Amino acid sequence: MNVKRLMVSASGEDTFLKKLLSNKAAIAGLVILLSLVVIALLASFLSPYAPTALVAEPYLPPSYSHPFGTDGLGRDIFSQMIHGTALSLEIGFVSAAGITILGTTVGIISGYFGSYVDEALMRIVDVLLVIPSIAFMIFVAVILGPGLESVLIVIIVFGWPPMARMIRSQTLTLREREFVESAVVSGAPKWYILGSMIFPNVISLIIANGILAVIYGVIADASLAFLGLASTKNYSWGTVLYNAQNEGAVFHGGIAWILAPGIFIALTGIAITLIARAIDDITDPRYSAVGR
Amino acid sequence: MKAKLLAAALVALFIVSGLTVAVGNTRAATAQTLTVGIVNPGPIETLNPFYPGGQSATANSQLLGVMYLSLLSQDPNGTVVPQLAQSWTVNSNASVFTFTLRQNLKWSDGQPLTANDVVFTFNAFIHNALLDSFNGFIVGPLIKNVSASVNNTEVQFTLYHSFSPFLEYAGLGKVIVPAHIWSHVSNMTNFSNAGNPVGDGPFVVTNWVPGSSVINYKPNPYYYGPAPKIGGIAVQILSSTSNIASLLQTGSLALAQPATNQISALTGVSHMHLAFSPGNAIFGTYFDPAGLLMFDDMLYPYNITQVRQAIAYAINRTQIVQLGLNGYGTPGSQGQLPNSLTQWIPNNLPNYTFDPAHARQMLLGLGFKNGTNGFLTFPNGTAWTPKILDTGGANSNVVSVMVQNLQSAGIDASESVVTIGSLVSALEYGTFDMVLLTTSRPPIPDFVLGVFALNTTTPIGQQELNYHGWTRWTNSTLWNDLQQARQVGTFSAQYQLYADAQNILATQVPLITLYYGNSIWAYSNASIQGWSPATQGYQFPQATLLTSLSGGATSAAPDYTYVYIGVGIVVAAVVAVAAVALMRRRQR
Amino acid sequence: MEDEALLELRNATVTFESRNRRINALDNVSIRIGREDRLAVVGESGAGKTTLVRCLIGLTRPSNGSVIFKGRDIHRSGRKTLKEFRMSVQIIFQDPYGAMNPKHNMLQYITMPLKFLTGDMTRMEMETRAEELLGYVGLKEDVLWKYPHQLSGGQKQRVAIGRALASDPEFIIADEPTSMLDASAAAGILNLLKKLADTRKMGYAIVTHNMGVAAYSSRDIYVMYSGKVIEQTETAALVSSPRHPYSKVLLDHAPRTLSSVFAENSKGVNLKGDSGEHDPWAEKGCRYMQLCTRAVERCASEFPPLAGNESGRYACFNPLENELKRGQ
Amino acid sequence: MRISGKYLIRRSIYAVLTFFIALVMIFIIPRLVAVNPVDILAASQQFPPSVTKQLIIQFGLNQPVYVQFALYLKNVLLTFPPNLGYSYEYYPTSTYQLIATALPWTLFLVGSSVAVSALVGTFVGLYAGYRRGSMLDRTITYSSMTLRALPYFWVAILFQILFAVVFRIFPVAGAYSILDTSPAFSPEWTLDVAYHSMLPMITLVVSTAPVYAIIMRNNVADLVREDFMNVAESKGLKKQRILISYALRNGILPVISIIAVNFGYVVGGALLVEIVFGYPGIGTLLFNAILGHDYPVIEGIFYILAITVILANYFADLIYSLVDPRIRYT
Amino acid sequence: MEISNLSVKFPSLKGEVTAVDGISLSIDQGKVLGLAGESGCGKTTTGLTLLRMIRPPGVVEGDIEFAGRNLLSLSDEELRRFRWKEVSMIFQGAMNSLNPVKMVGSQIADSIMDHTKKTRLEALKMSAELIRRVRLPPDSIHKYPHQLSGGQKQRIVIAMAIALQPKLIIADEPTTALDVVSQERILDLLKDIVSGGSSTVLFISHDLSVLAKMCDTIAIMYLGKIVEMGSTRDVLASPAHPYTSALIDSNITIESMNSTVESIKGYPPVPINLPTNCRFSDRCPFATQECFDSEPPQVDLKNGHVAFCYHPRKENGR
Repeated sequence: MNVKRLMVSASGEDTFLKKLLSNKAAIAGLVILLSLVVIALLASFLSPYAPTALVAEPYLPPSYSHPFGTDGLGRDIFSQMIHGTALSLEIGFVSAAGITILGTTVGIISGYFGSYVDEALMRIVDVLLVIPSIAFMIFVAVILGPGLESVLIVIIVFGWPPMARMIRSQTLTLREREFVESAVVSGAPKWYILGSMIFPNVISLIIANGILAVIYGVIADASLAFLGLASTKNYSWGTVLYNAQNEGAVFHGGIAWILAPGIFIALTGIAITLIARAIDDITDPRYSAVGR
Repeated sequence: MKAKLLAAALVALFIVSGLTVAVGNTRAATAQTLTVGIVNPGPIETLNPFYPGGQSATANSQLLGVMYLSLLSQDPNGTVVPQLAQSWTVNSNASVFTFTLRQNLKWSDGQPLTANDVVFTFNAFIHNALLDSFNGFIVGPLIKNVSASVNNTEVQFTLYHSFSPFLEYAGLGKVIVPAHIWSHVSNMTNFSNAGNPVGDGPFVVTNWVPGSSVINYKPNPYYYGPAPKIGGIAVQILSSTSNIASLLQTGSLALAQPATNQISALTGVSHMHLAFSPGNAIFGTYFDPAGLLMFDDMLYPYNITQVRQAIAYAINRTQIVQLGLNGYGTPGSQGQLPNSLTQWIPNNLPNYTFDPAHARQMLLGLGFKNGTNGFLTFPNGTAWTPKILDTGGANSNVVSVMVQNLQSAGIDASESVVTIGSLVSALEYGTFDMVLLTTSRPPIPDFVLGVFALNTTTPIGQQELNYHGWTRWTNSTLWNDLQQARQVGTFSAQYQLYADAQNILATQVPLITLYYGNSIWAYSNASIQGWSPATQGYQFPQATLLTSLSGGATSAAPDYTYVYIGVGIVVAAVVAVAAVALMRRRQR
Repeated sequence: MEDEALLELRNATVTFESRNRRINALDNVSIRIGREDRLAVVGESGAGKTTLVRCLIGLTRPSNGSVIFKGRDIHRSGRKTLKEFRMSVQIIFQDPYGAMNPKHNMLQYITMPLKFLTGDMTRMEMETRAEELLGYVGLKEDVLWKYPHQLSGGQKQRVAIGRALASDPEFIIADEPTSMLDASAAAGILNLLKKLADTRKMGYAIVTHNMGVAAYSSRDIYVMYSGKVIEQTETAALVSSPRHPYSKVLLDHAPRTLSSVFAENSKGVNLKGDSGEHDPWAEKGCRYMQLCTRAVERCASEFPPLAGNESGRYACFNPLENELKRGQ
Repeated sequence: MRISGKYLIRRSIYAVLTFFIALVMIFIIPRLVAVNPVDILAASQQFPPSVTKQLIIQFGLNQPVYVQFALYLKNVLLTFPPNLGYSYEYYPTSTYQLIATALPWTLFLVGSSVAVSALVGTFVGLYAGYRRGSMLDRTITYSSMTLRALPYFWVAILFQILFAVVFRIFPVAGAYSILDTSPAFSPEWTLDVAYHSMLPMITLVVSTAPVYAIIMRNNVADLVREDFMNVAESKGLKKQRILISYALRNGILPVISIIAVNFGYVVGGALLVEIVFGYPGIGTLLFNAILGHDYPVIEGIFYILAITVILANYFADLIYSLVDPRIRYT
Repeated sequence: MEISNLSVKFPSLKGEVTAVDGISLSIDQGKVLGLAGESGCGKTTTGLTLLRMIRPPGVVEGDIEFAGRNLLSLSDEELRRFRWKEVSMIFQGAMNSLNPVKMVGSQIADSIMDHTKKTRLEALKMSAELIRRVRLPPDSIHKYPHQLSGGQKQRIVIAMAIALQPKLIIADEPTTALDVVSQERILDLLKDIVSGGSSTVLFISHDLSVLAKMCDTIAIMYLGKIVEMGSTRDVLASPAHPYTSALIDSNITIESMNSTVESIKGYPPVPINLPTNCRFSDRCPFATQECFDSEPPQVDLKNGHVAFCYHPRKENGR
């Protein structure tokens, strides 16, 4: 009987991954993202120099040994980009994880339990949504001082509300659906309803939004770095771009220096949007995560 | 019908504005105006010379230096020369200072400039310390009495105590304002000086509105010196240096101070020229920034003089200038005084040339050990990992070089970027290893060395509010030297005392001066001819320079072609939509 | 309807807020359900049928009044009573698709009550029991491994009945069980319910807007209008001689037989006014009055109480007294 | 009037509440760091200790925190113009004065670019959504997605290099150029301001219009599946009527609320763009305040931004409720 | 209107879905034709095809002749002019057929303006007249859809459908979502409008009693095919196809209370890759081998009553 069930489920419902892999856009997105992740994971092997080491003359143009040239102190920009990939993706994924966990928890709890819990949580969400997030992020980062932790904290604190709101509205809809009520009349306890009825039905929304949160984190970090609010010791794409702008890259022919971080960010963004969009297409098109 | 009217109105507006611009362009083209870019982070809110609120000290001195003069000035070599005062005398114990004004001085409104104005200005300082506090030094409390002579050409200052640097502090650092205007100002601290302020410099501001980002100057017909050769100055306030090279390249500006990393872009352009001061600061107009590495001088191991000396050997100040400042600066001297004060610097000061091996040897000699990771450890074997605090930005580059230097000497240093709050707190409570500070220091030995003129100190962990006390390092000999130097009026006596002080500082190394920055002006010789910095001065607002510049040029006339195209497209779209709407309406 | 009722709704009122006014979706409704009753509740949309069902099954707590199960108020007693109540009284929802979690297969769906109500069964036992249940509702066991989208509406509704049967209930409440189904599938579901009631000594209540469905499946009937029960009697009696004018309108508009439709021509509408808006939630008086052809003066000022005898009760000041006889 | 008084009151209460919470955050967050602001002021301005002590008393920093909070509330709420403290760098210029000079520029930039990008985005999205699945739709959708993933400031840098330095079409930086006339609302000056605002505005439009385009496209693509859209088509209505009267009128409603929600985001983006173009708005002020560690200015900026964005959201909600006939708030 | 051999197919992942499978129909001027069948049998698709509202990837094959023109070969602009002017439709969900953000009056006026040369004012006047005709209060013209009840919205939709006096009106389940009473009223209204005899109506419903009331002729569809067609009385009183009689038998009415209603056994298959045989064969109690093997022939009964079956029964009953 278990064999039979496996066969049915293999061909029946659990084809999410299969569907995702049969989607051209999703494949393209996954390939880009995976290559970036591989670069990030192998950063120490791939980068020829330490990102902070003064290895050559300052402001060298791109060459074979320095594909993106060197910066104002003679540090290798290519190595900085490689290490930047690692840090940017780390920030992206960690903040996305934080946003997803916080957003999902608050969203589901708020949507399912309703009444005062909902009211209280949604007021917080409203406040955080209305407050100009980039601006407040800057504010908090200024106060906390530059550093990886403070960057992550501000990104997560200001990033979760839209997610919570979306999950909440989905949960609200689900809560009113008859299948939840049929579980209630079947005597199902709350944990079962939350875990087995609500959660599986918001999971695709969570994934789509969670993956979009990665690019949110990357861009937020880049914005903070661009204002000099990220630690200059650790290179992220934003830091490289900040340096490029600050050290007058354009006046030293450092076009590659300016283009590289932006293109990497854009690639991440495109990859992630493609994946999220594919997930949207595959699952319920009514709750469009991409359109937020 | 409404739509038609609207369309017609838009077309009319378009044509009218086009004509206006055409007229405006011709006007801009005929005016002989020098366009100058001056960097100020915020909008210019006041042109009050005593109260720089609204702009940075730099911008303030540059903007006001054009229109206000002080009693004395400095020539390009830093020698004190006459300005409003044609001569001065100091009594033997440096407590009475007498300035004799030039004849027939006039304010830009034609009113005579007399000793009364000087007395009025300094009395204001005596009564209001805040007016006096700009530039970080205060003369008011020193003055017992200031009075004008009967013929209104001499001013006599009587001080409470002997204080020889008063000549520079009062003569170079404080501008004089017209008493006939300012005596009617109820609150001199909040006076924004808008409109057409009255000044005495070669140029005066016209029709100035607080907050505007363009300030226009016209020649002052009553200026005592030679009449300017250029028709006027238009200053554009730039929020940062980042766009300066582009603005100079595109001809939007004729004169500005680019960031050091932009200079290479300008040197490639044939008509661009550079004028930069070799670490030569001019009092009252501009302060070259200096980079200082400060130790927590009471904390082990930095309380050991040899450790500080070893660190001084381990830092490559030439490289810092090369990489951190793109080569535009001067490596710091261990005697603390900038190169421009050559006359005060003795030639037998100990020098710490970059020698990492020697530094390592010194430390090993002190009992430090070679650690397993190649870095030195404390004699007891624990790791020594000093942190160099800074607040990020351009300072980071300097620290990066330093970290690299120190590591090559076996010191496992690293950078720690903190907020200004944390930095100040670390300094106040003495909880740090090393700190990179940038500071501006007027070129007066008393001011530079005065930082160390303390004879008390606060223990580590207790709050020290006087920022001068942050070094927590004291030396009674040095303190005595400086106190004496303030009482003697002769150069030779002062020289001896200052030389002794510098010797103490160079030997004890309470802090390391890493570099003196240059102030660099880039200009286009399409607009400016005949600037020879060595004789005319290195700085834009210096009166001698302003009056000798010729070929005062025009700003490039703005090209509105694309505005026209944009507005044209919009208008065409509106007209088309309106026409379609009208036609359809008629159809029905 | 005798001594002890299985389930009783006492003076239940449910209030909603909508468009700036408070509406009693259920207004002081009392219903007694006996063990093997076969009830129908008839009314148009907005009559409060679904609210009634939700009250009866304990999903909505009435703002006034109580739900009594075997003498105990289910909202005031403990967990044990609630569990017993859930085991004894089950529901079939209107929309079989909506009632199933799209991520669960039929086995997961049908065994929910076994997991949480009957308790202590191994997976194997549950599967066996699920297959047995499918047998009751006339489905093959391979349905167990299917997901909702792989089944037709009729099949799903049968599985839904299977789930309701899982805890061996004494009574099933069906909320419009046939409205989403084709006539043929609907007939199958109703037949199944009747058969189950016969074989398992079980009662049911069908809530529907379709007079035919009600007549076909019930012995006793409640007619609702605007949140109120306006007539309650035996089904046969209502069909032959409705007392409340609204009951008659409902009956008149339902086809009696298929051939009767084209036999008679358009009957015309026995209602006052045609399309003008009327407010079914009037605060005062009989809510049906605005449409009623038999309204008397009193109707405007007070709502007629539900009165009558054992054989039937109605809420009308000017009832139809055997004026229209439709014998069998 | 479709807005009920009750809704108005409730919405207003929420706005005030939100504002108050923002206020509390602005007060508390800097105080989490144990450094006395006057010390930093003294360090920046190189005041002697006597002046420092005087300032501590003047700023009320020797008072307990709740008194400071009351003082703060009094200063920002009950004083006009609000007393947002003094800039450290430009002491004693008031923060309010600095912001008052900079804010109009930012509002001009953000306002005009939001208007243009909403207009452009809406129409592009409308057309793409209506022709969903077509080559055009895919081109628009994917290019919008790409553009949206680009950081504002990066686009700004590229545009500046390309259009101001290489091709010299637009000015490099600033809000207006050096002219003989002083700033005033002369036609000449106005045109000059428009000229200088174009490149920052185009940057903002390029970065924000895709957001609206994608939302509109998705809305319309969903709408096209709606019955009434099919009905409209089967009614043989003219295409422009279907587009404008049916697709646009329904699809634009969510965009209005998105404009409000995104307003804060665009303001944030505008700050970064301003920095690149040296535009004398809030962003530049903020950037330099950050560089100069000028906390009162930073706090003041967030205070003003919070007010602006909260008000914008408040009015957008009200407008939304007026525009959408279906919504009747209670 | 002549429909011959009309097929509508939709590609899907699992194969081609045949929604309509080679049906031929003719609708006579001034008559009401009913189209009956279970959900998913292709009734609505047939209706939409007549307005050419099948969008790609749906494929329409066959011929639709309307007043001498082939509907399938019209250009875009011709099609636009054709729609509503010639054929209009009353859609299934009146709730969703109206633009929620437009006043209903101007929605009616829209279709008038886009097909005639009338100004907005004239069109609105006409709308008011139409609204009076569907017996709604005159102020309804200024209302938004959400301010109207279901029945009132359905009336607006009807007013819209008759605005241009089209030759053919397709009514697709116009009363399904309504209460019994509103349902009755709408049917009466429709009957009034149709009784003038000027317009032809294709009435689509799964409810036989509604069709019985409205239609002159009835066609029964099963899985994309017409299985029986004839005058309403002939088809309902003496069904020839076993499916028709099963449908009639499973119809629950009040009179059913004393008898047992029989449901059709089994469930209709999904119309993917159907074999060419009698579609009903696997659910038919009378099926023989030939039913499983090949498509049944057309059997002509009296008065144009036709059935497609190997075992047609002339009498109702078993």
